[in-house]
Amino acid sequence: MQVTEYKPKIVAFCCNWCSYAGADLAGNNRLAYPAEVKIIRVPCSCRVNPMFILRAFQRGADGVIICGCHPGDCHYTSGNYYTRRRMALLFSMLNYLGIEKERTRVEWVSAAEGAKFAATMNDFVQTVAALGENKRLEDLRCKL
Amino acid sequence: MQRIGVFVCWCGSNIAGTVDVEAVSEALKKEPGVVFSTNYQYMCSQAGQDIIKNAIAEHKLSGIVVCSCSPRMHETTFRKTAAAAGLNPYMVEIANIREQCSWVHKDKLTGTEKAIILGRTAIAKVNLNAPLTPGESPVTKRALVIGGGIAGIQTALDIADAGFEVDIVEKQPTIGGKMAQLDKTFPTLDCAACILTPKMVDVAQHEKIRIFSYSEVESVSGFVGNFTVNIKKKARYVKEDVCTGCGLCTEKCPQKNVPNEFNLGMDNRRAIYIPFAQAVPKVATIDPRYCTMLKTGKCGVCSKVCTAGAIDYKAKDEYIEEKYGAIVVATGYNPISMEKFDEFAYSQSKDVITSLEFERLTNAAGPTAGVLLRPSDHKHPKTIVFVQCVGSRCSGAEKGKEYCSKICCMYTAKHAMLTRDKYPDTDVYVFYIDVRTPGKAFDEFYRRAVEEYGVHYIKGMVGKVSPQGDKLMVQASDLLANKQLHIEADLVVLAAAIEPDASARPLATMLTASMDTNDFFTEAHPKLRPVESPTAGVFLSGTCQGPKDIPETVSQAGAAAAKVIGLLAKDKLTGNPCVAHSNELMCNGCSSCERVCPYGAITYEDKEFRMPDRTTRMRRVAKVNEAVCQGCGACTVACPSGAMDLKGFASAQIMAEVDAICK
Amino acid sequence: MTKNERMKEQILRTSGVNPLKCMRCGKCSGTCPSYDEMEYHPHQFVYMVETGDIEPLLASKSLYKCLSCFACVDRCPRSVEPAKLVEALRLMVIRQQGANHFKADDIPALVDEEIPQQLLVSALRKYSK
Amino acid sequence: MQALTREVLLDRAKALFADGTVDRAYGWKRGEFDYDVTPGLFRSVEEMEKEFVFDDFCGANFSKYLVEETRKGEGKILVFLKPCDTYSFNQLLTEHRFDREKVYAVGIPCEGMADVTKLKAEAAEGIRSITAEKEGFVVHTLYDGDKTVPRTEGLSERCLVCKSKKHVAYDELLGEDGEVADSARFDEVARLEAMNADERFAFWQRELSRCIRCNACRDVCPACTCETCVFNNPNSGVESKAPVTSFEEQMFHIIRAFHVAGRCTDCGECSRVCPQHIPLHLLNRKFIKDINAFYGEYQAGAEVGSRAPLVNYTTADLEPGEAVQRGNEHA
Repeated sequence: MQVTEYKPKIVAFCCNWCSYAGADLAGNNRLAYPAEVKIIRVPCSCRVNPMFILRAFQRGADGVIICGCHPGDCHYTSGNYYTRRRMALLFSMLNYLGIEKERTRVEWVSAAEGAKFAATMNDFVQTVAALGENKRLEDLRCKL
Repeated sequence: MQRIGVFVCWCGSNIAGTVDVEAVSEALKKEPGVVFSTNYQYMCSQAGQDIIKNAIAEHKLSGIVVCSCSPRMHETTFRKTAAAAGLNPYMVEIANIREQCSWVHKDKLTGTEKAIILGRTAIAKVNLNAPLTPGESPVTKRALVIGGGIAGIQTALDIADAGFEVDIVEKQPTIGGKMAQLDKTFPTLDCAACILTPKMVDVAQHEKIRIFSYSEVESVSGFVGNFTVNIKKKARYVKEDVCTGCGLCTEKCPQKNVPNEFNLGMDNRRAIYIPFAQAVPKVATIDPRYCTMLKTGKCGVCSKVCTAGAIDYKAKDEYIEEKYGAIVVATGYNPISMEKFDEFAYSQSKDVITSLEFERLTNAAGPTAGVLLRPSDHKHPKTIVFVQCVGSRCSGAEKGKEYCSKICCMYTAKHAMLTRDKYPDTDVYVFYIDVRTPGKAFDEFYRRAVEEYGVHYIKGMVGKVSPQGDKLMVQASDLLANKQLHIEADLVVLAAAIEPDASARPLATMLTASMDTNDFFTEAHPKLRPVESPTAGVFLSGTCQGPKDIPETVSQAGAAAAKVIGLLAKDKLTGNPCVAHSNELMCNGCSSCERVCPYGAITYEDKEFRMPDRTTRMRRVAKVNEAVCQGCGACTVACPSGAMDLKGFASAQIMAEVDAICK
Repeated sequence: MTKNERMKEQILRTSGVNPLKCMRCGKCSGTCPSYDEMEYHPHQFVYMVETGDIEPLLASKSLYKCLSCFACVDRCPRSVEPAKLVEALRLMVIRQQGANHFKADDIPALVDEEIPQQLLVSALRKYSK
Repeated sequence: MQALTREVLLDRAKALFADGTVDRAYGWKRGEFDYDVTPGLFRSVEEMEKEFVFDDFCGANFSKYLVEETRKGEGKILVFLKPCDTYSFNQLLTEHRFDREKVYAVGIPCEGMADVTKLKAEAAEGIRSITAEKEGFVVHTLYDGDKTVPRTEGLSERCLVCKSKKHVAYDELLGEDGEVADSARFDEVARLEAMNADERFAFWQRELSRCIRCNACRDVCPACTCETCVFNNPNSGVESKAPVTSFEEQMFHIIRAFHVAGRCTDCGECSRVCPQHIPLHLLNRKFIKDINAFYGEYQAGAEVGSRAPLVNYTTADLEPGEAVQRGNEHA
């Protein structure tokens, strides 16, 4: 078997108005972050159903991060407040079930925070890489 | 099964430099549904778009994926391209392989690999796309301008001149804003009042403009074209339509010791007052914090002297609800508090003042009738020290503001020049870090201050001001001479940084408009859409968006007005078709979605369903008002049964993306 | 890496100061009470460290004219903290000499109502490793 | 021993049938064994006289059945509600799941219901019957005679930590109403929280891997009344019917718990009916405990029309990162 450097799979959900724009700004400013991060654009962080997160883990993602506008700045006024509650409860539950809590994260990144986006992703990838592969939620059948 | 075309853009070398575009288009050919895949130097160019159009026709494409720059950049472009070739524009998906791939990764192998995955993800999504048609909503042909300074005035006049109704909400008793407090304007030195007050009169007399002075916005609901705004008209205890503005009450009021905010507290006004002679509307206002009658029920002098009978001590705050198609924010700025800058002795000496206070001291309508006198002893100052960048260009929020306040260099040059002009026996020092004069005739103006008027410009910063007797000892560095200077000054003028008005933050929340870390409103695009907020239907005018001088403010005000006119000229707005949609067969009618909807777009109705056993049954189901729904998707997660889904961002689509990434 | 670059590196590390934050306003020098006593002034300290011109600073008496009053640190609009550079430079001199001229244990003997306590603190900053 | 006897309930039901208030009734129905009570719909007094029971084995909560049953016919349905059942009843009303006008609810006091599994475990085989007596539960066996189990040992876990003996909804009340109790129901959750992640993971693997995916937990759950359950919906992405994989350990119960979070009244029916004895209520209670800790005390179903915590927010809510930390502080 070929030994390759372990590279975590990271799914990042970014809201269209702030965080996706923040990711674009990171690109505009050429602020590097690992290629392991793949972004899914959603209109608002509140579009992220906990099922999507579980789905990602089931399919072999090693970390899932949700980025939205800062509380109070949501393009839709209150979307990220719901996200905050949903994810607080979901993450606490995953932790309760013994899933490493470092694999999930919510970060507020505004359209102006390209640097924060890149820094967040660098940090998150590092954290997840240190944990190694997600074995606890991955469904190996999905690898077939 | 879809017939998908994949178009990989090189973006010159922007993408092709880090991503092997050939390999990407080859690899994506093998993805399910893909029948055509190619790459080209600039997909957004006419030639690139033609490739897409031709491919749509030739290969009978039902969906396309463009691997290019951010969808925030060219999604609209490619949607139009698709539409022009007869394909539903919502059958287009963009894989962002520039901002989120080639620009952030250096290694070509890594970049190519990621670009393929991003392409695959977009293909997975487009496989589940469905053609969408946007709905339409009507436009209320009236605009609201929040703030009645020069920015708001200019925007309102321009919109009204185009024939649309405009309301101005101003929290002060009069419109005019900061410009009304200024003496002269740089670089032409025309008198601020002379150019502003005619505009104020125009506003007052314009048949399309209503002024809600002494009023504030209480709440905002709705969306572009259909805002509903609740405006609070604070009780001014004077009937606006009856008061003639004669001013007799303001002379007779026995409560004389009210700090006059128009003169920044450098003199006093009465409890009933008209802020200044050219106020619009020119009506008196009773300040309830000081009025003896309102506080104790005893006095009533103003009521006795008012021959028009305009005084009404029983007045209450009034609330007005009005509909608007567009909202312009023009909330302006304030100088920052000087409290944190102890070293300049602002709170210790009356003779250390801010530049705005200096404006009032030199203004003919100011507390000294335009004669430059020290606030402490009313003597002519012989030595004046101007300090620039006080609180601007600081690192960290606790020290001041990180940005350059932009206007200080020019107004300080103006103050220095005018002082030397009127009082040639005065020594004037300006301590600067840099003198920033980009603007038409700006540098010439500054040079005149130095060369013709003999203002001493010293490169260096004042370290300390200490009051000694009736003098102010100024200790500063002269960097070019490499000396420390000790100047005995009579007056020190601080060019205080400017910050957005405190009302801006809560207003931004009401409007769901975004702000930067300094509380300046964010523009939809810093270069291409500088007068629009990212929130549709909300526009920005003046210093609420960033520091700017009067000419810039006026041009931005005009630009905002042009955008508003463009919006109000439409009878109908085409909506965003990516809205929520409830599957009635699965809906529980549980109201969870309604509770999280920020727009009140969801209602319920009892609907009859035919059951498999041919009986019918009534059930409560959710209905989405597509014109009101903005497509955030909060309801889709709140819905326990999964009946609620979002068009364009359907759960199945997002899960397909997740799968494609994790594959 | 040249000798100057090495010294600069060390100064930046021990002081925690980033001279690139300086916008050259000169407020540190405008505020300095020992300005006239110094050959090199606070803003020059920052600039010379930035350009790696360290040796003249180490040799200058200016190092010991700084009262460690920290007015420059307090008032710097850019949070550059020039006095911390001065301290780092002094420390470098002492380390090169390899001697500790003043220890905390020496202080109790020196406490005197006439001497401002800040002077002792300042002396400790100047003369101890 | 319950405070009210079968006869009191039956008499009341007879009267309600007789005066035309109701034309059918939900009640507990005799099963194969006397401890094997099932929920039943009675259409006449005669049916009730024959098969209606009320004793210490009547755990079933009828609230959920009202969703379907109220849609049929015009008449009112009589339902007996124990205090904990009334919370589910209210929660369903909050969610507009049935027409209150079609129901006649009779609140009855509850002294706690037996855990049949626990009692059966007391006697290995040959159980003839189990009865509730003054001294406790008596297990009558073929070979070993009678075995008495103290009441506190034979009660269901959910009854031992009963959250409320107060009815929050009824048309009429038989017997005495109780109080909301100061319950120790979160102790077990706290014990799990105190473990490290690996121990917790091992615990849940051990429990959830036993799941045979009979769907009983879902089918009995009064919060699970969706017109189409996501697990049955081929478009939901999580459709699955049979226990084929690790899906049960990994996804099914998490999704289910999240779906009912903020709406679960902690009635404990899921654990009661689980044939594999998985302590499913510990998932739901974790959510309830977190909600109480993060967003203030909230009891689903305590009042009709209350806003569930997941469709609500305050601007000062804690961040998800903090929540994980706080959720671990087993206060």
